[in-house]
Amino acid sequence: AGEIEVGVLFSQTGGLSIVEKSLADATLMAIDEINATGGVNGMMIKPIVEDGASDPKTYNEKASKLVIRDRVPTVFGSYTSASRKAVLPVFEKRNSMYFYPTYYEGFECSKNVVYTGAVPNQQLSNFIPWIINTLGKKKFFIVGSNYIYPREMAKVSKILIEQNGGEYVADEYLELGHSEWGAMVSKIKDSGCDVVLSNVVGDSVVAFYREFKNQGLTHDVLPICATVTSEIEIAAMGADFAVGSYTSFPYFQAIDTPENKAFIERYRAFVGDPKAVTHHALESSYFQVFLWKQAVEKAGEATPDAIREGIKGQTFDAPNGKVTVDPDNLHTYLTPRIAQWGADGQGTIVEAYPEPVRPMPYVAYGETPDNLFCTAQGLDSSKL
Amino acid sequence: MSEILFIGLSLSSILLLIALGLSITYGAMGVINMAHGELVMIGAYTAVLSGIYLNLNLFFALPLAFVVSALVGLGLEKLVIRRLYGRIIDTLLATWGVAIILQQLIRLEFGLSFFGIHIEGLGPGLQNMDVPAFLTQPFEIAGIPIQPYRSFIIVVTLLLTLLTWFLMYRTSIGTQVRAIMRNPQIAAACGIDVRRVSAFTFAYGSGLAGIAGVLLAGFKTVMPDMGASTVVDGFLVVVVGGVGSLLGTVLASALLGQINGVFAILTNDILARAVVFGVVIAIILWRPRGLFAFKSR
Amino acid sequence: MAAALTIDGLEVDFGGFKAVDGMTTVIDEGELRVVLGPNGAGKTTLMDLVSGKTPSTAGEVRLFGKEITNWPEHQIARAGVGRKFQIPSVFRDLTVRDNLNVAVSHEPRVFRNLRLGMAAADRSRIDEVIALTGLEPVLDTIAGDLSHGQMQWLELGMLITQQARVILLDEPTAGMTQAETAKTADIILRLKGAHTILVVEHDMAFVRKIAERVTVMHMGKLLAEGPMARIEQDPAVREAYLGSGGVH
Amino acid sequence: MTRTKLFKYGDWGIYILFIVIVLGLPLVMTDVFWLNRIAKYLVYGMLGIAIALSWGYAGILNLGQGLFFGLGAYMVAMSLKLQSYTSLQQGSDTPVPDFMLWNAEPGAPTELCCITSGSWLWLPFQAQWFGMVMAIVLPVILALVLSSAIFRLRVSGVYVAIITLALVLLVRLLIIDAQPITNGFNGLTDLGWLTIGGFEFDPYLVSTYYIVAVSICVVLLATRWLVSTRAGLILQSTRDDPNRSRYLGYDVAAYQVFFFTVSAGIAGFAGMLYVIAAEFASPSFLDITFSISMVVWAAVGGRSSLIGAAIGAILINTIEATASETEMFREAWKLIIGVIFVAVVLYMPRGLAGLARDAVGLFAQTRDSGKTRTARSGAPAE
Amino acid sequence: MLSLSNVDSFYGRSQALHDMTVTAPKGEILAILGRNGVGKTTLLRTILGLTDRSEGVISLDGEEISARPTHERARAGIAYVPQGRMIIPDFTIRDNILMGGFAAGGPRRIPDIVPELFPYLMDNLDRPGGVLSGGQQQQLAIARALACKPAVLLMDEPTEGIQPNIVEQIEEIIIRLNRELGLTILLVEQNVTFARRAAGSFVMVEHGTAVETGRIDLLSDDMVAKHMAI
Ligand SMILES: Nc1ncnc2c1ncn2[C@@H]1O[C@H](COP(=O)(O)OP(=O)(O)OP(=O)(O)O)[C@@H](O)[C@H]1O
Ligand SMILES: Nc1ncnc2c1ncn2[C@@H]1O[C@H](COP(=O)(O)OP(=O)(O)OP(=O)(O)O)[C@@H](O)[C@H]1O
Ligand SMILES: [Mg+2]
Ligand SMILES: [Mg+2]
Repeated sequence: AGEIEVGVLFSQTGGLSIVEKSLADATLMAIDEINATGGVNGMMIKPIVEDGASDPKTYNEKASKLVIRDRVPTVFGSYTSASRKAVLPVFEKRNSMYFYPTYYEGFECSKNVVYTGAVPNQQLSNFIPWIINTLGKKKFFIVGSNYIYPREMAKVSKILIEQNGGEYVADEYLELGHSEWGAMVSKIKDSGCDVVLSNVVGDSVVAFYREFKNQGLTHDVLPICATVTSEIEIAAMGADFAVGSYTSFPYFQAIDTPENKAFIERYRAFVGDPKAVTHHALESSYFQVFLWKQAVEKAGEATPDAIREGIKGQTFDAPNGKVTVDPDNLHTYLTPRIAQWGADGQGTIVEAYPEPVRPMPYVAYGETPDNLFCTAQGLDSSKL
Repeated sequence: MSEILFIGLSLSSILLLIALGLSITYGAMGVINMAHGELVMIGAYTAVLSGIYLNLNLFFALPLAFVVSALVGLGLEKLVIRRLYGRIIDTLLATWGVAIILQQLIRLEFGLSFFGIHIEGLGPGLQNMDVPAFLTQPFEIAGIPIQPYRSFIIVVTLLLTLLTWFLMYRTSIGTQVRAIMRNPQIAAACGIDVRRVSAFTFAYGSGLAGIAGVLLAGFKTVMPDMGASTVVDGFLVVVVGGVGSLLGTVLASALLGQINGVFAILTNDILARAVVFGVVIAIILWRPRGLFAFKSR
Repeated sequence: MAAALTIDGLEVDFGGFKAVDGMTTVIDEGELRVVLGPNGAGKTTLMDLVSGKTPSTAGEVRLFGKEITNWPEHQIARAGVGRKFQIPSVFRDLTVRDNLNVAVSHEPRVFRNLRLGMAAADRSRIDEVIALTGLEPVLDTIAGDLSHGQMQWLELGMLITQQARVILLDEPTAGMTQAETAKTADIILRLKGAHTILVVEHDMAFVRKIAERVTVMHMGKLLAEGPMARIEQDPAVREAYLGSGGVH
Repeated sequence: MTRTKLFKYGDWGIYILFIVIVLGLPLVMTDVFWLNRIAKYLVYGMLGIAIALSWGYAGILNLGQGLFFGLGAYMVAMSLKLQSYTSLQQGSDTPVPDFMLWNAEPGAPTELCCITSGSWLWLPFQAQWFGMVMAIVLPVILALVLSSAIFRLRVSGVYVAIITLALVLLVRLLIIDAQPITNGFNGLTDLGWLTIGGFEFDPYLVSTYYIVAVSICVVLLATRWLVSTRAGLILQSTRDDPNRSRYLGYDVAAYQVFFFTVSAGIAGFAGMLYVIAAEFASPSFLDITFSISMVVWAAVGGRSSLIGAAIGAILINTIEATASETEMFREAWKLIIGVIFVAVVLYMPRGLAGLARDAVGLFAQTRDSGKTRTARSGAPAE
Repeated sequence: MLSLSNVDSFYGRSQALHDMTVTAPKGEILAILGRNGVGKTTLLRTILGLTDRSEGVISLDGEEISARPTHERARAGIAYVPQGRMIIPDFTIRDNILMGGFAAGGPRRIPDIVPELFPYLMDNLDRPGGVLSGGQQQQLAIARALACKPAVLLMDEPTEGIQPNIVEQIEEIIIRLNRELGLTILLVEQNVTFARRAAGSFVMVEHGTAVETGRIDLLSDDMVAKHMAI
């Protein structure tokens, strides 16, 4: 018997708590479920929950508390890249494992982080060809919040657009968290594009879609195809404003499997909100705990090094389907899907990959499945 | 061209909407109310909740939000601000604390979430307000496309500005407010009920924030910290215009809004923001008391 | 005797209104000059112009032959002009002693002042001033807690500490009892000779006590100048200022 | 003993006590995590000192102190980034920060000089000392230019606060936008450790703690000396009545510029130490909330007391940390902090330092009440 | 009749009035005398409730007003001409005068007596108060107080900083206000000669307390020497 302590580090306060609280809840729910079925190797998981307070400084401090003082072998946590970057030195230099559930821009290869969210190739490699070939839209206006993820997504998109015979009209950025879209939407209107690729994040998304409609643009003529707009933002903006637009993610609440339905039920019961929505990062927050459990069980002990070895190649039947941790780069195989949003605030899956896609965090730098930059020994810089 | 002007105008109107209340509470009362953004937020939540529970639309939410924010402002004045008149920096610090408290109260659903009670429409998540369909459908007049929601904001802002101007410069209560703003002791010695008038003024300024909240809720997410980012812009406008000058506030928001709009169209939004900050700094250096400041000997 | 302060055709225009309008007068070194004039005649404004608070629009100010027109305030002060305001102006959050310490100002630059303590000579000068003004009992009081009258004394004391060669005093006895006024007159008389002093006052009893030459201003202009006795008899002055005549 | 003397000795007593505790802490605290955490809070304490210096003594409220802190942090972080293992791993002779690669145009040369436009700005930072020197020099130069403009043009009071506020927003925007050379929103992470004479200052070593601890003690004593000098006294006079100071012959702007700049230099220094202790620099250092928080810390400790402001900063952060790590307060801790801020402003306007002074004053009053009474209401005696 | 009995008054923690007892008879001028800093201004401010805190009983025509807020005392008929005048700089002369009307109640207007007393003000009604000279501001402050339609007028050194011929006028005005309009006036004054001429009674203040009071003819030169000399 006994206990294994793990860290759960999300923002409980501040602006990011909007999303991060749900990630924390999903993590805690997974822990509850594991404990209810006998724990890990007969040991109960004891979560130590800390508040990142939506501030990288706090994130850094709490991470070092968890790793150095509480000596947890693993921390599940964080949503933004900025907070992940702030905690990274702690995990790398103090050798502990970090499980990161969010889709992100790639370009990371750390032996101390397990990434269970999508990387650009898992969101874009089917999306762009589908837009061009199936939707028949060719002229892209790429818009995003001004930080790394949207800029990297734009970079990958441009390559894919070119490869598939489309053209891109412009890429423009708005300050993160800003919600004045008047000028931008007017530019989109005048640009002559026929599709908008949106990498806008956070609450700016809502203002964007609303302004889009207010200026008389409609998704049947000029659809927004998004990489970040999830069930949360759709619910927040009012589904009307998004009807007909598209998003690419490996997970949607609308995935029509008994496993997912049950998952949603359990989650709603867990947070006590019958209307609670689930989304990609939330689902990853959930299943990554199970991957971790399997890794500990395989390794037989819960030290960081054992977990790192144990996690390689782990597979789990997640609500979105089969997920597997790539033994080479500790990122996760996920199944890209595209959904079109309906008036009920749910997506209809209009396209899905037949099987999970290999994660390639360096795809924008020319990484291909045959030529992986990230290896089990870390980044192979000679390939850059 | 007219489109650029319209974008600038709508940016200006939103700046003015937020700055109007501040221009009263700061300009007339010397209170730097960092919780002004939270009063905006409360106005927005009023719209959300009145939509959910009372089925009221935007138009009814406006007066309701005015009343709710004004009442919260009144409470704030009685509990905190009242003890801080004349200590301008202290008002900034104390209301900073108040802002944190108000945000957190909404997030924790007034603390009920500790007991597992959930109020729909509150909490840390994102909320929204429904906008009547005719306000989101653009139409054309004489070939010029009109965006009804933006136009609606511009009109409401204009009306509020006129109302405020009338109250401040054409009524006895306005004279009393301005007298208190210069010298509360002598105002009292002249028979003005300083406490009541101050409380009224603060409540009025807060009420304006509430209205701003409803209008913002029409195109922004409603969430606990939605107001925090607006308040700084509001202060920049009030200060650039000249503290205590309603006209200055109006012109400063017009100027900054247009600059923002023009640069956003010609270059990009980021640069436009940077230019606005640069202009603010330059104006204060050029006119250390703002564009329209009263000069004493 | 050399001219300490020469005011030559000085003028200031406040948007069409000339508060000082072609004012000319010469004050000799060591002289004690009283400036009289109705309320609003421009006396305070004249001091503002001399001390650099308000930039003039025409004319010249010379201090010991050197032109100082429209210099920055601190440089004029450095050149030797000290000033007392109509509304007492002292450092309200500092103690009386620290007010005087600040006033010892022979070294204006920041870096030269990065040192603790002060020279013995300065300390003894401060002690003299304390004795002269009778501020001894309130030395450790915060200046803002002083009464109106006490502040006037302190401000006067600061000017002496400052060692200004030309001292401008704007209504130094305002709000004092007759006895206190008398003592202030004594202080001023004792400063005469060592300092050149320009006093604005309405209290005629006080003026009679200290005045030699008197300048009368009216509507920004020089109305009359001369020895006290003659000025008092001047019909124009009686009309504008002294007598029982109209307001303006 | 008179009141003044009592204050003076009490004051020095607190300084000595503070220094002894700060320097002696590692003897009793063996938890490296807490030691590192306290080191960070001592850095915040330095920010408190910087605020008290400009706000309390000069009456200049700087709502953009985070600008100088942030610049200091970025300067040293640039040097440490180039020392990072990964920077040497990018397949070039000179170290190149990893993020520059994915921000570069494909095919750009992987050399620091020219990988992205502006990356050459990083070249001198290959020397660690350069980053460390610049961490102080850059804030100082910027503060010098900025404050010269502000104070020569006689901007004062709240207007200074607004200018600094707008400037910190502006610079933050630019840093985020200049992603190819700053890594934008994510900031500079994955840094090497400060290395002096071959010794690596792991942030969790006692020696690293001592770098910070000694620094704050030196800063505290130096600023204390500064405000006790004649220049410090003159500065306080300019706060009370700048015109009076001018007519005494002081160039008020020069004093304001000097102390504003010193305060900025301290903030830059603090930024540098923070990076050494926390191993990252982020544009969030330039968030308005952070800059305002610093002012609140100083207010809690006592805005016109250097040591008070330092203690305020340390105390508030310790309370925040402990409250947020207590199960019961995990979600409510911010509420508590908010209430503390409001309560302090309302009921302790002069902060902890004011409280301490009142206590000492009360003690002195009971000892010689007669004396103080006459000093207050006394007219010149006959 | 305005009377104070055993009044203590405080600025923050420092006490400025100690056990002050004094009565201003109705329709008379009470001269308040004393050296600098003894608490004369504080006495007037305490009557209006403008110090931080005060204890003891203040009553106006037998009615206790000590617990009332300042504006109610003003509305009860006490008007104030403060030391330093306290003109609102960006209000016009007209608005400055009309401010007094808030205490008078009813429509606010410039009292009839003002044009007669202060022609300069009437000629410049639209200039901002802030640019006036000291003497002009003093006139304005009196006009404002008159607009309160007061029964009791508190005047704090009204002739301080005023040119001699206007001093004469103000002195005449004070006497007229008292004799013709029947105003009770509490007059802080340094000019003993004028005090003797105008006042009916006096109070000598020292260390925040009344050390001598009585009819004005009891004010001896000895007393003046004792309490007002340096
Ligand atoms: N900044 C200004 N703008 C406009 N008018 C001004 C300004 N400063 C002064 N004045 C006007 O200039 C005139 C002279 O004022 P000043 O204060 O110099 O008079 P004074 O002689 O000192 O009077 P007093 O004896 O009452 O102090 C007044 O009528 C005043 O209104
Ligand atoms: N705002 C204040 N705060 C603290 N103490 C004050 C304040 N105003 C006055 N005092 C103190 O109260 C005492 C009485 O001051 P007051 O102004 O009433 O004197 P005064 O008799 O009117 O003098 P003057 O003739 O100089 O006007 C003084 O010792 C002064 O230090
Ligand atoms: Mg004058
Ligand atoms: Mg007085």
